[in-house]
Formats: sequence, C-alpha cells, structure tokens
Amino acid sequence: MIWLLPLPPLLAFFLIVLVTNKKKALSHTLGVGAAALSWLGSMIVFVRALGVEHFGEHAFESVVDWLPTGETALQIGVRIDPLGAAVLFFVAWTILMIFLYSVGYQNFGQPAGDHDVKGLPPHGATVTDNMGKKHTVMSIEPMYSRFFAFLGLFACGMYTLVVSNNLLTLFVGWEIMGLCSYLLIGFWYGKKSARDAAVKAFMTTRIGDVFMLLGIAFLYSATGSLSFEVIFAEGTLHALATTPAFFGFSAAGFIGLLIFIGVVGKSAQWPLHVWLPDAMEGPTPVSAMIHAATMVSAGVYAVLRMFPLITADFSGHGLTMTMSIIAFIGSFTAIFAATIAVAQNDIKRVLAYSTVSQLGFMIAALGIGAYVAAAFHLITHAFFKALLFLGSGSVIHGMEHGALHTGEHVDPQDLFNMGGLRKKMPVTFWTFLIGGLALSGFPVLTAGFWSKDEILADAFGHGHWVVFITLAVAAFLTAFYTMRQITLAFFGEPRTRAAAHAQETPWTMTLPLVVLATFAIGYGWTGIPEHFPILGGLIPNWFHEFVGGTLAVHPEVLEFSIWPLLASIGVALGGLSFGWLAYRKVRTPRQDRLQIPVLKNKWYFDEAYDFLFVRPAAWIAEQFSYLFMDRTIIDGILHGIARGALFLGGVFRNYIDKPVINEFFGDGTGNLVKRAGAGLRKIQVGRLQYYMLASLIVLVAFAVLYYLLLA
Amino acid sequence: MEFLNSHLLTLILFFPVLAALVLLFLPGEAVKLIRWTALIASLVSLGLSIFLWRQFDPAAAGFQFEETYTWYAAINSTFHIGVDGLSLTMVLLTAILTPIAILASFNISERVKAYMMLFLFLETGMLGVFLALDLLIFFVFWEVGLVPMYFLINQWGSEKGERTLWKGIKVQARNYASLKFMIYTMAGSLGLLLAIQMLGVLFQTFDLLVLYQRWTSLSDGTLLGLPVATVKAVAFWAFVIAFAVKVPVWPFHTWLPDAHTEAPTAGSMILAGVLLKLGAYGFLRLVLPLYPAEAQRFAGALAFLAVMAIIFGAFASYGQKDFKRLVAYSSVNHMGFVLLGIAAAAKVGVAGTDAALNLSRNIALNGAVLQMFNHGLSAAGMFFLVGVLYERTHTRNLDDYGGLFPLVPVYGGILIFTSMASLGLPGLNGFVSEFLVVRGSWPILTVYTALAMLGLLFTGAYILKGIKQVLHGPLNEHWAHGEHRLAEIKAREIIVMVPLMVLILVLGIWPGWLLEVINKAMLMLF
Amino acid sequence: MTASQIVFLLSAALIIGSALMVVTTRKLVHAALWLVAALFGVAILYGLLEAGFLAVVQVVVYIGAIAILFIFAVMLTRKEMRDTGPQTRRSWPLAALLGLLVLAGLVFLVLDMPDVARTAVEIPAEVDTVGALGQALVSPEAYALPFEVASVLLLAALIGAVYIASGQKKE
Amino acid sequence: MNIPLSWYLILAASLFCIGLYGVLSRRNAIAILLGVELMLNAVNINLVAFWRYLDPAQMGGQVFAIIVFAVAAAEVAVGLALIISVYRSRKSVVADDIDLMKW
Repeated sequence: MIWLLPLPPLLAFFLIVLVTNKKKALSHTLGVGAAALSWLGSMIVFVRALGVEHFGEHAFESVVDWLPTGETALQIGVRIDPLGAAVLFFVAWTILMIFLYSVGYQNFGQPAGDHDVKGLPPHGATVTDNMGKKHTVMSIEPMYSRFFAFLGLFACGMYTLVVSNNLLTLFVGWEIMGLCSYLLIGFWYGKKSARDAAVKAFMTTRIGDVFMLLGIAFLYSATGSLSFEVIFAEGTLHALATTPAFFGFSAAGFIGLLIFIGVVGKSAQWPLHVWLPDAMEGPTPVSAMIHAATMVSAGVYAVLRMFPLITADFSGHGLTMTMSIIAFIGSFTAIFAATIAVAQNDIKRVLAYSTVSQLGFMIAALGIGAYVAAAFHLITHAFFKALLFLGSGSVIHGMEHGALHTGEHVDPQDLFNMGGLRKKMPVTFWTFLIGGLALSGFPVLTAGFWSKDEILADAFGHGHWVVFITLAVAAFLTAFYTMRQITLAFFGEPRTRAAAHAQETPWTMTLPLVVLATFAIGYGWTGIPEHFPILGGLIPNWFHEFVGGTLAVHPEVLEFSIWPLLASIGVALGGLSFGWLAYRKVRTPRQDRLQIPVLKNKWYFDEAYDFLFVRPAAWIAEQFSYLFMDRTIIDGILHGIARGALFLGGVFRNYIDKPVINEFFGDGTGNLVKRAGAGLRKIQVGRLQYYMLASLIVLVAFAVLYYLLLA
Repeated sequence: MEFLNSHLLTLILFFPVLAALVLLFLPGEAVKLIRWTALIASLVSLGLSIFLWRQFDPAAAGFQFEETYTWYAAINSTFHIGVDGLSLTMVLLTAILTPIAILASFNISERVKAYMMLFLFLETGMLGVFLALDLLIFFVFWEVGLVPMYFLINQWGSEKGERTLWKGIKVQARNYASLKFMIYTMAGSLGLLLAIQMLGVLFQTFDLLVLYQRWTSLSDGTLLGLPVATVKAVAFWAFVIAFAVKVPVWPFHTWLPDAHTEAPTAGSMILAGVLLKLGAYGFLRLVLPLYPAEAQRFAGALAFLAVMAIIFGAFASYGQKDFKRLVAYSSVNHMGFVLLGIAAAAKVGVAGTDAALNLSRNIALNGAVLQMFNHGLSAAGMFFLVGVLYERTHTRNLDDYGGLFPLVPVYGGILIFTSMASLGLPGLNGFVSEFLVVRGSWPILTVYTALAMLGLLFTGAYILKGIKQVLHGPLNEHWAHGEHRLAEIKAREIIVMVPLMVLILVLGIWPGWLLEVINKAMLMLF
Repeated sequence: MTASQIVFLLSAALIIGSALMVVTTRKLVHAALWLVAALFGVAILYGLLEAGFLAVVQVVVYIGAIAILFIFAVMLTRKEMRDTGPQTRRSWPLAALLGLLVLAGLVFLVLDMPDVARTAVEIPAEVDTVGALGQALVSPEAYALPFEVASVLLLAALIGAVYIASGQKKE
Repeated sequence: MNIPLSWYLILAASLFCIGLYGVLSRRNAIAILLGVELMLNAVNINLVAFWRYLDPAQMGGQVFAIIVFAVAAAEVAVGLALIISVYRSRKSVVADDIDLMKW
C-alpha cells in the first residue's frame, strides 16, 4: 500500500509525456486523477495509523534488497511512523489542491492565444462575442499538458520522500523535487530571467546536496545502513555520538551537520537562501507554491527525521556544536528574511521571503531541540502558506484578467498596482486574510498562533534567550509585512484600472482556497498545549502525543509560562496594527518609508555571491582550467614534446641525413660516378674498329707484360 | 548448440570481423544493403552476448567459457579468452553500444563500406581486450582498437575547425585530433609492452591466470640487477600510465576533448562509451590483481589524480563554448569517479583485515564498474544528441543556439533526460554508481572524496549550462524560419536513443540485476 | 724439297698473296674475288692434309656460297660506296703494326712449341677418315650435340637474316 | 708427308694477322667481314693441321672445322643482312658512320 503512494503521479507523468501530450483535457484528468488516487491512499494510511496504539513503536514498514554490496545488500523500503503520517496528511492535501487549482490557473477552457508560443507566458486571446464585439480574454497555457506532467513528477518526488524508510530514497525524492523545481521555475524558459533563476535554484540547492550526499555516505559507512530504524537504534546512536570525527565534532554531529547543509540549500536558509526569491520568476504562483511551500518543507522534514542523530550527543542542557549552528542559522534566517520581506513590492516575493523566514523558525526550533514545535509549525505553515500562495495566485489571476480587459500594461504582481480588491474578489480576500492572520500568529483563532507560540515557549522555557528574542522580533516583522501586504492589495481604492476590473477566479481556484483556509484555522486546534489557560484540556494535545511518539524518548510537556504567550500575542497584534496604520493611506511606493535600498536589494547577497563565487568559478573554468591549464600547460607540454621530437628530427635531417648521408655518401658517390662517367664516355665513340683496336692494344700490352714479368 | 556453447566467446569476438569481410564483397554503391548488413551483424553479436549473459553463472568462481588455442608457441603465448562478471559487463556494454552507434551512423553517406567495416573491426578490437586472458593477446587487441578509430576520426571527422599550434602553424582539427589520439595512446602503451615482455621473459608465459599467482608471489631477491620491489614499482607505473592515458586520467586527458570533438558522432559514442572503459578495465583486470602491494602504496597518488580529473574535468567542461567539447570534458569528470573507486579499493588492498573497510572497498569497486557501464550509456547518448543537433545546424557553438525547446520539444525532452542521467540525478543510473563510489571511498579516502564533491557540484553546473544555452532562453530566430528551420528529431534517431534511455531509467531504479553480477565478480577479484 | 713441300709453299704463297690483296685492294669486288683465291688455296692445304671432305666443303660452301654472298652484298651496296676515295681508315698504320706484333707473338709461340717441326705419320689404310668424321658428327658419344647446336644456329641465322634484310617493317 | 707442322702454323698465323689487319683498317663493313673470313680460315687451317699431326683417329679437329664453317656461314648471312639493312636506312656501309649507340 505505502509502496504504491508515489506511483500514480509518476505513471501520470510518463503517460502525459509519452502519450497524451497533445490532449489537454485528458492530461489534466490523468494528473488530477493520479493526485486524487495518491490522496486517497494517503488518507487510508493516515486513518489506519491513527487507529494504532503507540504507533511510534509499531510503524508501518516494508523493505526490499536494492543493491548488493559485497556480502551484504543495501535495503530500501517504505516506512510510515507518526511524523511520516502527519506529514503525509498535509502533503496529500496540498498536492491535491495544487492539481485542482492548476486547472483553473492555467486557464483551461479558454481559447488558445493569438500569439502565444511555447516557453512564454500566455498573452491573451481575442474572441468575438454574439454581438460581434471583440474582447481580449485570458488564453490557455500553450504547454498545459506538460505542466501537469511536471506536477506529477513533483508529487512523486514528494511522496517518495515522505514514505522513505531510509536516507537514500529520501535523497532520491529530494533530488527529483529539485529537478522539478528546476523545470517548473524554468517552465517559461523563453524568459531569460526564468532560465537563469532555474539554474540558480538548481545550483544553489546542489551545493547543499553534495554535502548531504557526503553525509549520507559517512552515515552509511559508519553504521552500515541507511534505514532510519537501524540508525536510530540506541546502540548505533550512542556509538555515533561517542566516535570523534573531524574538527571536534562527534560522528553524529558531523553527519548531522553535513545533512543539515543539504537542508540549508533545500529550505533556503541563509546563506543559501538566494535561490528561493528568484524562483518566483517561475511562471505561476502554483509552481512557486510547490517549491516554496511544499518542497522547502522537505528540508525541515529531513532535519526532523535526523533529529535523533543530531541530538545524539545532546544531554539536555548546553547545545552541541551542531545544534548551536542549526539554531543560529535558523534564527538568523528568520529575522534576516523578514527584514527583506518588508521592502518587497511583488506579492509573490513577499511570500517567498516570508517562507524563508518561517522556515528559519522551524530550523531554529530544531536547533534548540523543540522537536514537536518544529513539526507542528511545519504542518500549520504548510497549510497557511499554501493558502497564501494560492491566494496570491488568485489575486494575480484576477489582476491579469483586469489588465487584459482594459488593455492596460501593468505588472499584475506589483502590490502598488492593486488596492480595493476585497470587493472584487471576496472569496480570495477572506481566505487570504485568514492565511495572513495565521502567518502573523493572530491569537487563539489561527493555527499559526499555536505553532509559533509553541516555538517561542520552547525557546523561553529552555532559556535560549537570544533565540527567543530574535524570533520574537522576527514574528513582529512577520505580522507587520503581512498586514502591509493585505492592506496594499485588498483595502483602499484601486490604484490602477486593471485592479478596478479585476474579477473573481473560477471555482477550481477558489475551492482549494476554502479547503486550505479551513485547515489554516482548524489544524491549530490539534496541538493546543495542555496547560494553556481555559482552552488547554478542552481538546487533548493530540499532535504532541502523536508526533512525539516518533522519538524513542517521548518529549516532555513544557511547563506553561505566561511570558512567551504574552510576547507572541503582543508581537502579532502589534505587528498587524502597525502594518495597518502605516499602510492604510499609502498610495505610491514613494510614500513607503521602508523602501530602503539595502533591504530592497536583499542585503546585496546576489551581488556579493556573483562577485565572490560565480565569477571566480567562471574564471577558473574558462580561463584557468581550460585555457590555461589544459590548453596552455598540458597541451603546451605535449606540444613541447612534439616540438622536441620535430626539432630532433630536424637536427637528424638537417645535420646528419641531408649533409652526411645524402650529400656526402649518397650524392657524393653519385657525383663521383657521374663525373667519371662523363669523363669516360668520351672514349665510347661508337666505332667498332676503334674498340677492337683498343682491346687489341690492351691484349698485346698484357701479352708483353705477361711475357716480361712471368715467363 | 554444443558448438555454440563451447565456442561462444570466439563467435562473439570474431563475428564482426566476419561480417566486415562479407561487407568487403558487397558493391560499394549498395549503401542501404551495407548499412543493414552491418547493423544486423552487430545485432547478432548483441544477441550472442545476451545469450552469454543468460548462460553465465555469476555464482561460479573464476573465468567461464574459457577457450585456449595455440597462437604463438615460440614465446609461449596462447590465445586464451574467458569471461568473468567484470568482462561480461563490459562485453555487454560493447555489444549494446555498437549496434546503436551503427544505427546512429546511418546518415553517413560517403565511403559507407569502409566506415562500416572499420566499425566492425573496432568492435572486435574492443571485445578482444575485454575477453583476453593472455597479456600478449590483450596488448594486441589493445592496439588493434586504435587503428579503426584513428581512421574514423581522421576521415569522417568534422571537416571544419582548425587548431593553431605554435608559431601560428595551423592544422586541420581532425588531423590534429586523430594524430594526438593515436600517438598519445601508443606512447602510453610502450611501457606496458615492455612490462609485458618482462613478465613473459621472466615466467615463460603470458597467461594471466598463471601470472596472477606467480608474479604477485614474487617478493624478494633481485630482478635484472635491481631489487624486486623497484622493478615492480616501475612496471606498475608502466601499466598505470598506459591505462591512465586511455581512461583518461588528469593530466593525460587532453587528447580526449580533441578526439571526441572531432570524431564523427558514432565515433564519439563508441569512444566515450567503450574505449575509455578499456583503460579502467585495464586497471581492474591487470593493475589491481598483478600489483596489489604497489597499488596500495601508490593509491594516494591515484586518488589525487582522480580527484584532479573530477574537479578540473568539471571546471573545464563548464568553461566550454563548444557543446561537444563540453560533453567531452564531462567524460573526464565521470571517469574520474571510476578511478577514485579503484584507488579506494587499491588503498585497502586484498588483504584488508578490517571488515568495514573491506565492505567499503567492495562498494567502491561495484560503484566504479557500474559507473563505467553507466557512463557508457549516458555519454553515448549525450554525444549522439549533440551530433543530432550538429547535423542540423552545422555549429557546435553554444552561443549560436538558444531557446530551441519550442522547435524541437521531443529532442529537448530527450536531451534533458539524458543530461540528467549524466548529472547524476537520483532515479537515473548515474546517481547509483556515483553514490556507491562516494560511499565506498569516503571511509578510505575521506579528504579526496570530500574534494571530489566540488567536481560533483560543477557537474551540475556544466550540464545546466548546456541545457540553458541550447534549449532555454529567448529563441534564436535564425533557426525558426526558412531553410535554417530546425527539424525535429527523426524516428531513426529516437530509436537510437530509446534503448539507452530505457537502460538509464531501469538501472537508475533497479540496478540490482547488473550489480549482482558485478558484485560477485568483485568479490572474487579480491 | 719434296713434292708436297713444293705444293705447300706454292699454295701458301697463293694464300698469303691473295689475302694481302683482299685487305689492300681498293675495289671491293676485287677484294671478294681475291678472297675466293685465298679460300681456294686453303682448300688445297686441306687436300694436302688428307682432309678431303673438308677440302670439298671448303670449295662448295665457302667459295660457292659465302664468297658469292659477298659479291652480291658488294654489288647491292656499291652505289654509295664508290671505289674512289680512301678505303682504309686513317689509323691503318697502327693496325698494321698491331698485326705485325700479333704475328710476331704467334710465330714466337709457334717456334717455342715443343716438337713443332714434327712431320705427320701415315694414316693407316684401313682408317676411313670421311666415314669417321660422319660417325663422329652423329654419334651421341661424340659430337652430335655440338653439331645439332650448330644446325640450330644456322637456322636461327637464316631466319634472322631474312627478317633483318627483308625490310618489311613499315612504320 | 714431310712438311713440318710449324709451316702450317706459321702460315695460319700470317693469314690470321692479315685478316686482323683487314678488320682493323678497312672502312667498308663488307670488307671487315672479308677480314673476318680470312681469320676464320686461319683458325680452320690450325684445326685441321693439328688433327692431322696429332691423332688422325680423333675427329675433333675436323668436326670443329665443320662447325666453324657453319658459324662462318651464319655470321656472313646475318652480318650481310645487317649491313644491307643499315645501308637501306642510312645509305652508308662505312663502319665508322654506324655509331648510333654511342653515348
């Protein structure tokens, strides 16, 4: 059963690519159908998991031999434990919603565009209505089928990752998603920016991936297995924790660090965060959402998975070196990305930086050992961030409609082109508002509040003051930029005619919004702390019980403290109201005080990386490796040898063969004979009697000689 | 049937030559007939090889299907051939790639007969190296393979292109490349020949199985007036350099980009697909078993060269403007991993006592052999795809392409697929072998393995650069209209790619069937 | 002085005189005729030496065929080769000197020979020299082979002469 | 038969030398051949004389004389044919003029 989960989308991928590429309706039916099948399977697995007592100790697992390695074999398999089940739940839901949403977003049912070409966004089509009047309407995506194929492959990767019982297949899923993100960011490959963003995304994550690969190799050689069950056995962990590795790390810590670097790439943590905002160059909020809300979660999921390993030498107080690094990177990213988000005007970019920031929260939580809190925030965040991305997609879609309708050329993603959309797009507005409030951590009602509060409480409870304060400030900024976004987009008056003519999107798009909005509120209730005033105890803290059961030692329940609660309520409400007040009247970017160049330009990281890494790499590749080393040095040596041989040959030829052999011996003898011949031929007169005379003279002479000398 | 079983290897080995002789008597104008005859002949070889694969018993020890004939009695060299799992894998690779390459060269229209005959000779040469169990036979086939390839590059190579030598002397690129290929390989194998002669004189036999026993057990005393250890070390390097040139290992690699770039498409396919494997095969078949102690001693140096190949291969590839050259350099990069695995195995040696290290050694070897096979598939595919593009556009300059995806969607899809295999995307074959090599080398050569990751990173960079420049980006209008309009990939060309792609995918998902054989062979090798 | 000695001396005088005339006379026809005389003298010597068969052959073949052939040749070519002008080369004194030197050398050798002044013994009456000659020429033990070779040579000469002199080659 | 052998020999030698002189000094090719004939006769005289004076039972001398006849006949036939042939093409029978084959 679990084996089959990733298969339907994969089959859909192959079928669409190989067979139904030309048939748009069939393609999306296949895609959505496959997603629905996987969703159904996931729900069955999830429900069955709920029915098992102490599920953590009785996880579903199944393995096969994959590779022979000497006398032994490398096994791969699937495993669903509480963490896996919880993640599977949200993955199945979001993926199904994405598939459904894509049908509407890619304009299924609309006519083909007038000048649309593959590789570029659709530009709209002209239709003539019954009255003979011409309208410009949105046109269907030229590569509609291909989009669903990519989505299918992506879903396959994500399911593979979640159901894996070992690091290797997890890595396989991880990389397949990397490929899909590359393909989807570069979906409109005709755009130069999209193309470069795709390469950037792939390369940046690959930096992390190679470290992760090393980590996997290290882990495999240290334990002889990659299966979670084997690795996380107490004896193995103990051995790993006590084996010293490099630079003062224990083996466990070092492996954890290597894998964490992979996560840094995948989850877009500082300093490898640069790809994610650029990934918004990707064509649609849908694809952006895929790798921003879903795929990046995979990184956090991997750290969650590796949590026992990372904390293997963690004694409960005093973070290990690896954990400190993780906590530092997480909290730094959280606040760093939040500062950038406040100055972005692109609705998708704001969300992208917000995602980076929120992932920082989770990573920081894991760094300080708050396992359950991180998992909780991972899932709630996935729901409400998916909601927000889809909502922004809906906004953009509505704006595009308006832009086409009015013929106005405006950027449909720029917040300063919007305004007053709440009346035009009510469903989108309300769901977006719910998502925004959840992101801000609006007290009690939203899921985001419960999860974020738990992280803050954990940091506070264990005395990690720096982390606590940093995250609190980041949370404040989060609430602030969220409200800024909502205010600019939905409140006030339309800033452009396109905004004034924006239209609500079709049901295929709004339905997923509603579903996700439900989760954005409701999921929080599964994890209300037991000791929370009033509400605590009304509903049991199911999430803590269930997911906590994944770990060998069930994490203890935190003592309740009022301070973190007050802090989180304070920053959420403060940020929201501050954002509302500050942007209520803002009409143009000029009036925005926060358009500071350093924030707007993302602290100049792109430029710095370009200067520090990209260009030197290109220089090393082109100039040093190829032109200098290969062509100049190595080929130079070869040519030198060749020249030496030629020179030697020349010497032999010019100084030995030619003068001595040819001229002296060869030509010399020849000339001698020739000259002699020339001299001698004069006596060859051709007269018979002359010869006879001569021979006779010789004969006589010899006879005389003979007589005189011998006789 | 009985005959087939007892002479299977000879049949596989000489069938191509037989077919080449048949071709000789066909009229030169009957181009179609010649092409199909050559293709069918190579398919027969493939069929026989698959039969061999089915008959082969991976669990049995030693060599199978051995055949011994008198050959050169005066110097005690016999025609001794046989297969184990390692040879079998390589024979299979050769047998698979040759028909594909022949099919790929159906567009060759000048001197088809000579071309096809050379190809079939080439196949015999390559198979001979993999099957030989006698050093002299090995060397003979080793050199036999050079000649057809020289002519293929020299006569059917790309006509354009010049190479500037010193003082502004210009030569035609394909002449330069073929000569470089030939001389470099020959020069490299001189030492090998000497060392082989020494062994032959010493033991009065060239039979590999005998030499395995006797040469390795020779440890003290003097040889030729020198200590045995010194002689062995020198002979070791003679072997190593011969194979290193062929693999090719940095810094002996510069013939490769030239030869690959100038060779005709099918030539590049075979060159990258099989010929490079001859070197790696030499390492596994001769160097490691004959010189375990020396290999252990110099493993660090080998690993260093391997890592240099991985890193600088990747960098140099990234620095290319010529698409084919980019792919050519990727071979340096990928074959570096093979050597890294071999170096790791050498470092542990035969007599490793640490079980964990022995395991790592076996994994590294498995990875290296699998990488040989995988690289054969993906490199052949990549070269073919470059050839398809070149045939249509007559340019290899990456800057001349751009945004071709909408024009050739099927081609684009295939190119991305194959590139991803070359990049080592999990789920495709390249990943499995690279992972195994990294896993096997990590505990043995930690620092080198870590450095190799830099190369792995840039593998991604150059592959993406290729895709980006060719398929993505704004469409270069030059190829969109009129006579330059880029044609989609043809059915024949798709048929060429299909077996490669299927194998790439199958090996990526379920490599067990192949690794089972390799694994057993590697266990027996040590 | 016996009769045979006288006959010898007379024929010797004839031979030497005729020969001298052959090599000195200006007119080639005369030279050819003088040759006939010289050959006739030789035939007499054969008779004197009791080689009757040879004497007859000398007369028939030499005089009857060869000498006549010469006369024909002379006549065929005489149009150009007038009997005027020098018939001898400028180096004739040198030739004469050489001839005399060779003669001197030969005479010296002859006189140096042992028992050179011997006289011939009688041929026994029962010996038939002509018959013996015939026997020798056709006997395989004796000279059959040289004889046959000579006949082949003659044939070849015959064909060659016809071919060369026919002048049928028209280019 | 009381003629000493030396008489014959000296006669033959004289005849030979006269013939030799003729060969060397005459310009006309036919005259040269005449000289050759004289020399051949001189040889024949020697052959027959030695036959007669040494052993008349051995027929070698006479046989060789006959072979010399044959050779002489052949020589004259071919020689004269050549001369006539040359004469036809070059209108000359002077031996010194026939020097085509010199360098």
